[in-house]
Amino acid sequence: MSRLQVKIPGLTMKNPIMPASGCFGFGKEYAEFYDLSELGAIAIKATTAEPRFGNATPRVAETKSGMLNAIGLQNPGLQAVIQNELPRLANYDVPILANVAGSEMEDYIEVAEAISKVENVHALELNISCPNVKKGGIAFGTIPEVAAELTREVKRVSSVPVYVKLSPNIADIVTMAKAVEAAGADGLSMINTLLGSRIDIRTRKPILANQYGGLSGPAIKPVAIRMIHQVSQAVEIPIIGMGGVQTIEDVIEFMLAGASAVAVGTANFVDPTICPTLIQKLPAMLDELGVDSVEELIGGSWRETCSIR
Amino acid sequence: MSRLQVKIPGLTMKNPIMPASGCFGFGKEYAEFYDLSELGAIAIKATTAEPRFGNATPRVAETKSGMLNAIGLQNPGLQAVIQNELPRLANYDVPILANVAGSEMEDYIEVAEAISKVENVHALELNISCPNVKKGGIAFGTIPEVAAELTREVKRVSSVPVYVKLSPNIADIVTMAKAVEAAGADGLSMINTLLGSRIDIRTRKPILANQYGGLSGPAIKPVAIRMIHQVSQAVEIPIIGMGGVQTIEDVIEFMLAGASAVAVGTANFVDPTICPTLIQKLPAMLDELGVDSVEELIGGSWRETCSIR
Amino acid sequence: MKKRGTLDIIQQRPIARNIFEITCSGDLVQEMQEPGQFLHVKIDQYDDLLLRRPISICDVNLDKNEMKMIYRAEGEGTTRLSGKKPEATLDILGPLGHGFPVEEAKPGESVLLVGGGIGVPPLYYLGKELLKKDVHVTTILGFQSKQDVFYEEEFAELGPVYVATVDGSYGTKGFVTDAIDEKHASFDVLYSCGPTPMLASLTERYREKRVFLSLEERMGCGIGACFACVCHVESDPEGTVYRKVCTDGPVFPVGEVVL
Amino acid sequence: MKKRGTLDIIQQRPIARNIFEITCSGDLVQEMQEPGQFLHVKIDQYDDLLLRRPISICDVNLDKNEMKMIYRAEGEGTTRLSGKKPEATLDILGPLGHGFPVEEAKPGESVLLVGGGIGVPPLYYLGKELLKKDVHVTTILGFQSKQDVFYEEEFAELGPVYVATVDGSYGTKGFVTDAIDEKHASFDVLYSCGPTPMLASLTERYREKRVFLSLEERMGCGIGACFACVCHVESDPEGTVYRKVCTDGPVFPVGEVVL
Ligand SMILES: Cc1cc2nc3c(=O)[nH]c(=O)nc-3n(C[C@H](O)[C@H](O)[C@H](O)COP(=O)(O)OP(=O)(O)OC[C@H]3O[C@@H](n4cnc5c(N)ncnc54)[C@H](O)[C@@H]3O)c2cc1C
Ligand SMILES: Cc1cc2nc3c(=O)[nH]c(=O)nc-3n(C[C@H](O)[C@H](O)[C@H](O)COP(=O)(O)OP(=O)(O)OC[C@H]3O[C@@H](n4cnc5c(N)ncnc54)[C@H](O)[C@@H]3O)c2cc1C
Ligand SMILES: Cc1cc2nc3c(=O)[nH]c(=O)nc-3n(C[C@H](O)[C@H](O)[C@H](O)COP(=O)(O)O)c2cc1C
Ligand SMILES: Cc1cc2nc3c(=O)[nH]c(=O)nc-3n(C[C@H](O)[C@H](O)[C@H](O)COP(=O)(O)O)c2cc1C
Ligand code: FES
Ligand code: FES
Repeated sequence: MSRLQVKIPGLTMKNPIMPASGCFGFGKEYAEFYDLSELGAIAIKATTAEPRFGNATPRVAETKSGMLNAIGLQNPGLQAVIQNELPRLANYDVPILANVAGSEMEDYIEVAEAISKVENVHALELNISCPNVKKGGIAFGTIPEVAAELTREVKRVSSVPVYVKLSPNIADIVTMAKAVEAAGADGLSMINTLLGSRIDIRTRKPILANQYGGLSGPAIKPVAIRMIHQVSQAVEIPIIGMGGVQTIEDVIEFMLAGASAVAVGTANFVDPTICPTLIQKLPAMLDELGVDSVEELIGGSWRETCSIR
Repeated sequence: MSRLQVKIPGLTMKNPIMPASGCFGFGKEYAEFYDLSELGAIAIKATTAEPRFGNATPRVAETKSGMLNAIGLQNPGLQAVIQNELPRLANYDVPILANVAGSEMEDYIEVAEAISKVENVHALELNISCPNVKKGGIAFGTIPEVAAELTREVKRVSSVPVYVKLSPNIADIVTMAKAVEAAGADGLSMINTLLGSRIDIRTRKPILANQYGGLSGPAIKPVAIRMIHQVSQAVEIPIIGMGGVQTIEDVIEFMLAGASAVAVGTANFVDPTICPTLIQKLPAMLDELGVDSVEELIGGSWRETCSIR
Repeated sequence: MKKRGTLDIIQQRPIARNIFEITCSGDLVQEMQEPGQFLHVKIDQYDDLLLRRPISICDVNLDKNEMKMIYRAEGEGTTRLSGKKPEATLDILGPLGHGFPVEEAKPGESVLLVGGGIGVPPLYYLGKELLKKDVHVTTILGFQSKQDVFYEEEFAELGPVYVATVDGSYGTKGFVTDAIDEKHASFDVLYSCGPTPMLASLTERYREKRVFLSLEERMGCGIGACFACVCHVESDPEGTVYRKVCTDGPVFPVGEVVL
Repeated sequence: MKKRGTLDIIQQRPIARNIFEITCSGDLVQEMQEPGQFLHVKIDQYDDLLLRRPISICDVNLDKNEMKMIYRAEGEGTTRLSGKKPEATLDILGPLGHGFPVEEAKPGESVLLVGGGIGVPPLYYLGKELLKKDVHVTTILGFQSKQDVFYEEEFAELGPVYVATVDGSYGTKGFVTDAIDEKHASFDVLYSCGPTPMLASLTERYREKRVFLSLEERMGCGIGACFACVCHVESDPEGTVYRKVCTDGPVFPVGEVVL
C-alpha cells in the first residue's frame, strides 16, 4: 500500500486530498489545469432534486483571511447531474463523493437514492449544514434528533456509504456527531462554513444580497481543528476534515487533529492547482516528520499509540 | 450633546469606543500610553470571587488574522479588584463596565453584588461565555434558560445595569438574546470568542496547554456582524459590539449592524493606542459619511428610518 | 488549457483621481489577444486579502510583450496594488472570459465605444483592434467630475472623443447618454463597459441594435467553478437558466442577460 | 511612559543556518540602555500575522543610534522578517521588560555568560556592558550543530569563549553544562538565556549562587495587560502568585519562578 493511500468507507483514496464541495463545481473547470485523476477523491457541488438558481448577487464578499458566500446551492438538478456531470467525471480514475442537499427530508431521500446508484459515486456527503438555504436546511444541521433521522432515512436508500457534513454553527458538536454516528453515518465531513455577514459602510447594506453567508478560508481553521479534535475522540467513524486548508502544514494539522482525509475549499479559487500541489508536497513532508505513511498521522495529537519523536 | 456621545444604560459615554474585557487588564498598562479619560468606557478584566491563576502556558497562539487565548480568567479576585484596581481607575473620568465571571451561580451573585456597589462601576458585564473555564462557565452561555436564570439572579442583587456577554458558540443567538432580555438584562455584549485550537505539527500537541482557546481578532468579525445584525432587530436593549475591530471602518460597520457602542479587544495588543486613535478618527469619518452624530448610525443597515444617502 | 503565470510590473503611474495605470510585461501577454478579457490578479502573497481581483486588460503590445491595466484604488486590494513598485511581480490567472466580438464590426462601419468610469479601460484595446480593421471609431466617456477623466487623449488617437461629467465640470454635463444625444452620435455597432445603470439605459435605448455590454460582478474563482458571478437571462428572468459573468461574459450581447 | 516607535533596517545578513542578524537605526535606540530587554516587533502591516514578535536586543550603539537583533527564521513571521530589505521600517513597541542586573557583578568579579541557541543574542550586549565595568567575562555557548554556531568571534572580544554542540560537530560534545565542566569554568555571577531545559539544569546546579535567567514565553500584549505570559513562583508553585515574563521579566533571579 502506498504511503499516501487512505481508505475510508466507500473511498479508496490514492492520497488524502480532495477538493471540497461547492469549491470545484463538477470538476470541468479544474480539468483544464490538471488531470483530475491525481486527486484522492472529488466532492462535487451540492445536488438537489430540482435545478436551483440560488441567491441573488452579490453572492461573495471578502473578509480578513476569509470569504463569505451565499451561492444558495445553485446546481442543475439531479437529472442533469446524473446525465451530464457524472459521466464526464467517469473518465477520470477518481472516486466521487456526491454532496446531497434539499429543503425537505423527501428531497434528500430522492437525490440520495438516485445518485448513489451512479457507478462512479462511491459515497454520499449529506449537506445538512448549508447556511445559505432559507427553508428547512439549517435546522437539520443544528438539532441532533433531526439530523439523526435524516441520516437514518438516507442510509436506508443509499447504495453507498454516507458521510454527514456537520455545521459549525452549533454549541455542542460532539453530541451532534454522536447522534449521526448512532443513526448509521459511515463518516463525517467537517466543517461547513460559519454564518457571517459584512456591511458596506457607504451603502449601509449587507454586501451579500442574501445578507448572511458562509464564512470559509484560513480564518475558520482554528474552529475546524478544535471541532475535529473533539469529535474524532468521541466517535469511531472517520472524518473528512476541511476549513481553511492552504498549505501542506495545514493538511498535517488536520490529520493530527483527527481527520482521515482533507478537503480543500476556498483555496482552489486563489490557486486552481492547489490540490495537486499539496499532493506533490506530501511525501517530502512525511519524510521531514519522520512518518512512513499518512495513516500514522490520523489523530496523532491525541492518540497515545502514536509514535512521537 | 456631542456628536460622539452615546448613552446606554448605566454608561454615558463621551464616545462609543471602549477597550474589551480581558484585553486591557485594569487599565494600568495602557495608562502609560494615554489618558484613560479619553475613552468612552472601560471594560475591566473578568473578576471572580477568589483570586485565580488561570491556565497553564502557552496561553496564546496566533492564527490567520486572529489569535487564540486560554488565559483562564486569571485575576486577583474580588477583594483585590475593589481595593486596588477600581480606586486607581477612579482617578479617570471614565465609566467602568465590570466584567463578572464565576463557575457557579453563587460566585456570580457574590461578585456582582459587591462590585456593583463600587462608585465608579457604572454597569456590569456578565461573562457567561468564557470558553476557557472548564467548570460550569460555558454551559451558562449555551442554554437560554440557564443564562436567563443567572441574569435574573444577578439583576436582583446588582446596584447598576447589567449587560450579558453572549457566546457565539451557539446555533441560535437570537433565542439566547431574547431569553436574557426577558430576564431583565439592560444590554448585551457580543461577541465573546469562538472556541478554536491549533496543533503544532512538530510536537503533535495543541499549542495551547489548555488545548482549546478563544478565537478573537479580524478573523471573527463577520460572525460578530452577523450576530449583531440578527439580535439588534430582535431585542429592544442596546448592544455593545465587538469582535475583530481594528479600523474606523470597522467601528462604523458594527454600529450599522446594530451596536450602540463598540469594544476593541485584540487590537490593543498590536497597537496600544488603538482606542484613542479610533476616537480621534471618528469625527472625520462621520463627516465623510454625512452623519451628524454616531447615534444615527446605530442599526443603520436595517432601520428604515435611517437616512440613507 | 487555462492560463496562469506572472507579470512583472514595469511602470505604475497615477492618471486621475485615485486612478492608476500599471504597465506589466511577461510571456503571459502573448495570450491576451481578445479585447474585453480580464485578468484575475492576486494582489500579494499575504492571506489577509484572500481573493483575487478581476481587472480588465486595457492595452496590449504583443511585440514588446507588454500590457496595461487601469484601476481605481478604492478598497484595500487596489490600494495595496497602487503601492507596488516596478520590481514587483503579480500572480495572474488569465486572460479570462469572453471579450468583445471585434468581428461584429465590419470594415467601413462605425462603432461607438461607450465607457463609464472604471469601465473605460477595456474599450481602449478594443478600439485599437477595431481601427486595424478599418472601422470608424467614436468614443463617449462618462466620469463623475473633471478630476476623474482619463485616457481622453489616448482615445482621441482612435477617432472623435466626447466626454460627459455628472457635475458638468468637463465636457457635456450629465451622463454618457446626454453626450450621445448632444453629439448626435450614430453607430452600426456599440460596445460598452461601465456601471450597471449606464448599461441598463443603453439597453433601453438600443435593444434592437448591435450592442455588446461588459458586466461587472463580484467573483470567487473567476473560472466558472464557484457560481458567484451568475446572472439571469432575459428569456427566463426568474428561472434556472443562467450565465456566468466570468466565463460566459463579461461581455454579453444586449438583451441576453438581466442587468 | 511606555515607548513605541519605528526602526529603519540598515542591514540584514545570514550568520548561521536560518539565523539572521538585523541592524537597525532610529531614535528609539536611545531608550535601549538595559541589556536583556526585548522589542515587540510588528513584522509588517498585514493582518494575517496579527501579533507582534518578541525579539531580544542583541547589541546597541548609542553613539551611532544603531542596534542589532539576531533571530532564527523559523515560523512565518521571522521568515517574512528575513526577507526585509534595508529600506524597510519596523513598527516597534519597546524596549520592554526587565533585563539583566548588570550591577550584580562588581568590578573585578568573574561572570559566566551561558547562552543556548537563539538565547545567545541578549548576552552579547550584556557582556559588553559588563566589560565596561571591569568584570571578567567568560562565555559558554551551546548549539545543536556546527552550522548553527554564531557570534563566537564577537564574544571572543569580551573574554574566553567555549562552545558546545549537541552532535559534537564543533567544540565540546554535549550541552553547555558539559562545556562548563570540561573547562572548569567558575564564576561569581552567572547570566543565562536559552531553552527552558538548559535554564532548569543551571537552576539545579547553581540555585544558591548569583544566577539570573532570561525566560521565553508566548506573548500577547508584551506590556503586562493580557496575562498570556504568566508563570508561577517557586514560593507558591500551585498558587495564585505569579510573575509576568513580559514586564516582571524576562530576566529573573534563579529560583524565583517555576521553570
Ligand atoms: C470583469 C471585471 C473587470 C473589471 N475591470 C476593472 C478595471 O479594469 N479597473 C478597475 O478599477 N476595476 C475593474 N473591475 C472592478 C474591480 O474588480 C474592483 O474594483 C476590485 O476588485 C476592488 O477590489 P478592492 O480590493 O479595491 O476592494 P475591496 O472592497 O477590498 O474588495 C473586496 C472584495 O470584493 C470584490 N469587489 C469589490 N468591488 C468590486 C467590483 N466593483 N467588482 C467586482 N468585485 C469587486 C473584490 O474583488 C474582492 O474580492 C472589474 C471587475 C470585473 C468583474
Ligand atoms: C523575551 C523574548 C525574547 C526573545 N528573543 C529572541 C531573539 O532574540 N531571537 C529569536 O530568534 N527569538 C527570540 N525569541 C523567540 C521569538 O519570539 C520567536 O521565535 C518568534 O516569535 C517566532 O515567530 P514566528 O513568526 O517565526 O513563528 P510563528 O510560529 O509563526 O509564530 C506564531 C506566534 O507564536 C509566537 N511564538 C512562536 N514561537 C515562540 C517562541 N519561541 N517564543 C515566544 N513566542 C513564540 C509568535 O510570537 C507568534 O505570536 C524571544 C522570545 C521572547 C519571549
Ligand atoms: C463558494 C462556496 C460554495 C460552497 N458550496 C458548498 C456546497 O454546495 N455543499 C457543501 O457541503 N459545502 C459547500 N461549501 C463549503 C465547503 O465545502 C467547505 O466546507 C468550507 O468552505 C470550508 O472549507 P474551506 O475553508 O477550505 O473553503 C461551499 C463553500 C464555498 C466557499
Ligand atoms: C487575551 C484575551 C482575554 C480575554 N478575557 C476576557 C475576559 O476576561 N472576559 C470577557 O468577557 N472577555 C474576554 N475576552 C474576550 C474579549 O473581550 C472580546 O469579546 C473578544 O476578544 C472579541 O473581540 P476582539 O476580536 O476585538 O478581541 C478576552 C479576549 C482575549 C483576546
Ligand atoms: S467567479 Fe466563480 S463562477 Fe464566476
Ligand atoms: S504578554 Fe501580555 S501580559 Fe505578558
